[in-house]
Amino acid sequence: MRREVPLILTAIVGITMIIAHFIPPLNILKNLFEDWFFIIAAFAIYLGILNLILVNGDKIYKKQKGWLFGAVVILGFLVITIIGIFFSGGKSFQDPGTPFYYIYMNLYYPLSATMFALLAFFVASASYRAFRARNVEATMLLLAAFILMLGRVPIGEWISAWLPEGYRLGDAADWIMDFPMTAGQKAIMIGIALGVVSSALRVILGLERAYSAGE
Amino acid sequence: MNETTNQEKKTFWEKLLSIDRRIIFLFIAVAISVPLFFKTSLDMPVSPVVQEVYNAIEKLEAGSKVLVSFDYDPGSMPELQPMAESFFRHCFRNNLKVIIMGLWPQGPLQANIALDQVFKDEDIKAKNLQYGIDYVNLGFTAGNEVVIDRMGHDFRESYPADSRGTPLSEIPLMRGVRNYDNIDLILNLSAGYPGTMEWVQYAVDVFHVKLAAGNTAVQAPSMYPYIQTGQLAGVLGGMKGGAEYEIALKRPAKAVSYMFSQAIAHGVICLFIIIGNIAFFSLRKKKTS
Amino acid sequence: MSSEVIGIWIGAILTLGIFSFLYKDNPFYKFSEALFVGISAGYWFVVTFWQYFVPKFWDNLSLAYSELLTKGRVDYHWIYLVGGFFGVLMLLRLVPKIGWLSRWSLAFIVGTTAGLQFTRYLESNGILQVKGTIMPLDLTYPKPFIAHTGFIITDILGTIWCNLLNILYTYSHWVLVVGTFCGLIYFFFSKEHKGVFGGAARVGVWFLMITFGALFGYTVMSRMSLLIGRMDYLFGIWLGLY
Amino acid sequence: MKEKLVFGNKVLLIFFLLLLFLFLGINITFAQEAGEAKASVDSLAQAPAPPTNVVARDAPNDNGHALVVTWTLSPDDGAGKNNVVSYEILRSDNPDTGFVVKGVVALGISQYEDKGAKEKGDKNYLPSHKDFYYRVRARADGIFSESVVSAPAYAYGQWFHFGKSPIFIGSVIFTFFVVLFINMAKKGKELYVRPIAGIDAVDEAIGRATEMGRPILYIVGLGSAADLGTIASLTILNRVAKKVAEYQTPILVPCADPIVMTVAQESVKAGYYDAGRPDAYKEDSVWYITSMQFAYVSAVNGLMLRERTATNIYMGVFYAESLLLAETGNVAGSIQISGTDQVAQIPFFVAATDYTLIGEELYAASAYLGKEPLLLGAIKAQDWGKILIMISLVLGVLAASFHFDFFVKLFQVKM
Repeated sequence: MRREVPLILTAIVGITMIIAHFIPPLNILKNLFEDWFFIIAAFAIYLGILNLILVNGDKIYKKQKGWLFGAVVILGFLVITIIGIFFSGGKSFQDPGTPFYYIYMNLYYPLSATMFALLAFFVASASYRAFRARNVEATMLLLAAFILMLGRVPIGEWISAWLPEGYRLGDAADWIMDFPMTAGQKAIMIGIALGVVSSALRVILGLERAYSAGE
Repeated sequence: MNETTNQEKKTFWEKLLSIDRRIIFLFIAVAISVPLFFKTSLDMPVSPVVQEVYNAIEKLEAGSKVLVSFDYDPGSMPELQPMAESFFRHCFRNNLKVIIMGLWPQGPLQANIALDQVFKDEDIKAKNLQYGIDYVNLGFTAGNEVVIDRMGHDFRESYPADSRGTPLSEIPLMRGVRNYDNIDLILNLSAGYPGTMEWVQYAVDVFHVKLAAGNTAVQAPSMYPYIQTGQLAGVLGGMKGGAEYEIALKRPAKAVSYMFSQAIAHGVICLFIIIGNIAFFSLRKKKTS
Repeated sequence: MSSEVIGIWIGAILTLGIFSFLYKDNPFYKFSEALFVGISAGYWFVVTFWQYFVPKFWDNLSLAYSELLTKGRVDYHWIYLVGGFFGVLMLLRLVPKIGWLSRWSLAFIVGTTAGLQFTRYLESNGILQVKGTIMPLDLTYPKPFIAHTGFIITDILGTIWCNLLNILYTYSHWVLVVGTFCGLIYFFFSKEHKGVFGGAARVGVWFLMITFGALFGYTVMSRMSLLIGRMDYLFGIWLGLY
Repeated sequence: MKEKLVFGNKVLLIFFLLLLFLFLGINITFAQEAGEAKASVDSLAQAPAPPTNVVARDAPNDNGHALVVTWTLSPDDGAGKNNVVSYEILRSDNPDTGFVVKGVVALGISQYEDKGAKEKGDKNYLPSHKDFYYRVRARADGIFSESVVSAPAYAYGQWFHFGKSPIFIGSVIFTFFVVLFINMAKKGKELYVRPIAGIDAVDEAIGRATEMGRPILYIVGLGSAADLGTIASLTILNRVAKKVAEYQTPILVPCADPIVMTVAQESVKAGYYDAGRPDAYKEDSVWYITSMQFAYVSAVNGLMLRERTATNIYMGVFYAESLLLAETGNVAGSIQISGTDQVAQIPFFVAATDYTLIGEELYAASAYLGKEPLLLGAIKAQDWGKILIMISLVLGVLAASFHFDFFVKLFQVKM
């Protein structure tokens, strides 16, 4: 029961999904399974939350280094959850004017957008370190990035204005995107397709079972 | 990186190669922020699709009614907010009447933020615009394209009252407005669904009203077919489209200075890459000799 | 102070908290991080509750239940109980003795994933990509304004650049096909990269490198506009400096 | 580990072959190639003649929620007044009123598939077995004319989607390869797989962490259990956990999805079990942070600097956070190995980490790290798939260059 049921279940569900792709009336199963997946995920989130509270609660209880920050985590979680579930108008909890929306706009959104914006700095430091013409490969990387970066802002227009139309930096950038970039991307995508398909078959055949090994 | 064993004897080039990343960060922060303070006018050619949007508004006579639909949320603010401000500036400058609405819940709030900005302009302040007479904010109504469809019969089916709760019949600006027949132009700012595509299909195709739009850079290219068929007057695509519009309007504002930040930042990164390579090669030359 | 102004101040302070990480890890960042983690976990919990649990599970079952009560018939919506059953099995992990039952749910999820992605990837990443590459080799670059066919002369650097581009424009589709082919050879695992085969793989690596460089450069613009948005928030909306 | 297939290979093969025969017995119809679009030279402010002969019928190969509309082109399309720019397709359930535009096609095209949704609440719901009427508009610049209303038609479902036959054939061939090579491996045939730099580096990096006495950080990525990239990553985690258990180095696995966390716990536990040290497994080495992208990153970034991890391994599905993680790891001076199937993120990993598994290499790694013959068989199958694709690529390009269009049509997939 412990080993066999999961393997058989995986195989049956997997094969059904493949067949459903070719047999239109079975499409309804696909949607149903997806809905079930969401339901499972909605239950599973309790596992995550419990884990979060245990890890941070442990910190506070043992007065570990940084336990105060653990308290902030739990407090932040509780406040927004209680507000979101009970005091923000049910399903329309995300509407403007609800307390949930206020927290979203003035706490969550600035934090998230700023974290995202850090990328602008990291893009700069990473390109300074990585884009050096060490060998042919690195030079190709460098040149492509350089042309694309300049070709998409007015600077590219200025410094290549002396060239005839159709041969400026912006045009070279367009050509790189349309041909060599597309070629490389296609090779990667086809490779990924084969990798995914073979992994999927390994899962269905019960060869890949990190999720149910042990004991 | 640890090619030099002796820390003190680092040459200039070696120091440059292992430069503290915080110095790069500082350069980027400066490159992005400083241009924001200078309302620099950066000259860019205005592309035809942008010029068409400008012409659509410019052609309207004073007193014409323009419906502006705000279909985005704060996530697209850097791209669409400058366009919203330019639209308002253009309309108010030409003495057009503006009706604001939103198919996205946060949209009408974005409109208020834009209005606050625009009212700081001296020439617009001087006009002493009145809520309810020169502009009105209808707010958000749920229902996506169904809202567009119903408004084709009567605005009141979707909006019995404005965002402040005043019935439309009591608002002077709305007295002469029944449906799209009384609207001279629709402007749409969109970051996805529902957005420009729905306005084309449910308002333009069915009720034959004129439409122009501002879109995120990702979305704009998919609007080009509609421009070709004339269902859409024109489209502003992303920060660059917004900047070009400001130039067409001869009122360079946020998008142009944003574009300036953008260009300077790209330049700084490229400069760093060049410096890094010079350092790398001079060091290698020294090693081989 | 209105709640709006307070909100802007909170947002600005938290923004600075995250930015302070660029200098180094510090208590201000740690606080922002902890708050962020707590709020986001709660945010996700609330969203999951109202957008998945309630509409997909609760609403469907209450519909089935009311059908049963009012009309006395067994509605197909009861089928959502199966999803709930798997969900409950998942939670059984917390009970050590029967925790292994949660593997049934995992097996269901993994099986669905494998089956769905098998055909999806074969279609969109495999067959359709091959189809898109099959084109006559003599097609030239479709941009209408590339009218020059002969040798273009501007100055030394310009002449080299323009004529190099001209050659590339002419052989655009060769580039596409050769690039895809050599790229695939790079991913070939059964043979060591030596000789002619190794040479082709090397060309494949060049194409991959151009791809990575181009994608990197292409994304820089949108990353910068994010930072512009934040800086504008700090200087324009919060401090009102311009 | 004892390898036993749940379904005998043969059963699976026979099953697919049966389906193939079933399908080959019926003629294949290919989608009509869309006519070449021509730009209108001059548009006059005169309405074009309307399209005629509008016919609606059920769309083949679907679940019964789509109709196909065909018409005869307007005489002014490419000829006559030559001012048609597009056609608009309007639908109603009433022949007299309520026509709404459902789609637009370019000039020269005389067919449109009106794909509806099958869920009742959907804005685009198109019920089966219900009559619909169509009109087609020829649109010129700012002016149009409409056809007469079509006869009613209704949509219904079919049993096999013939438009997807190329994918079906592909599935059968590939399944055959996998089963074949796994069987060969089972019989003990040596299969060669070339060394892959990033994979070999994993061992080294674990060794380094052990020497330095600092922990290893393993990031499964932001994907959910519904991504195969995540599942591949969890398999790699299993192998890494086994080595880590042997070296007795601590491992940290912060997760962004509760289900993935559950599987990761199983995977790490199984690794320790395989290494023969189940008691060394610590429950708190795999934990949940949050599911929201940037909050997760902020926490992991802090973790890297505070725990001073010697080695960071990023495998799985990554989005914009890739560079945020990799650059911070760089500040901390960790050795970094990455692998993802998200094409847009590979460049950032290439730029900021020491080794990167590119796309397919991630999937190969999950088989390669274990060095189990059965899994190596799957890699062989991937290579044979590649050979087939390369052959059809070359043949296809040659055929297209000499204008044998039939070859391109072999890959025609109709949704």
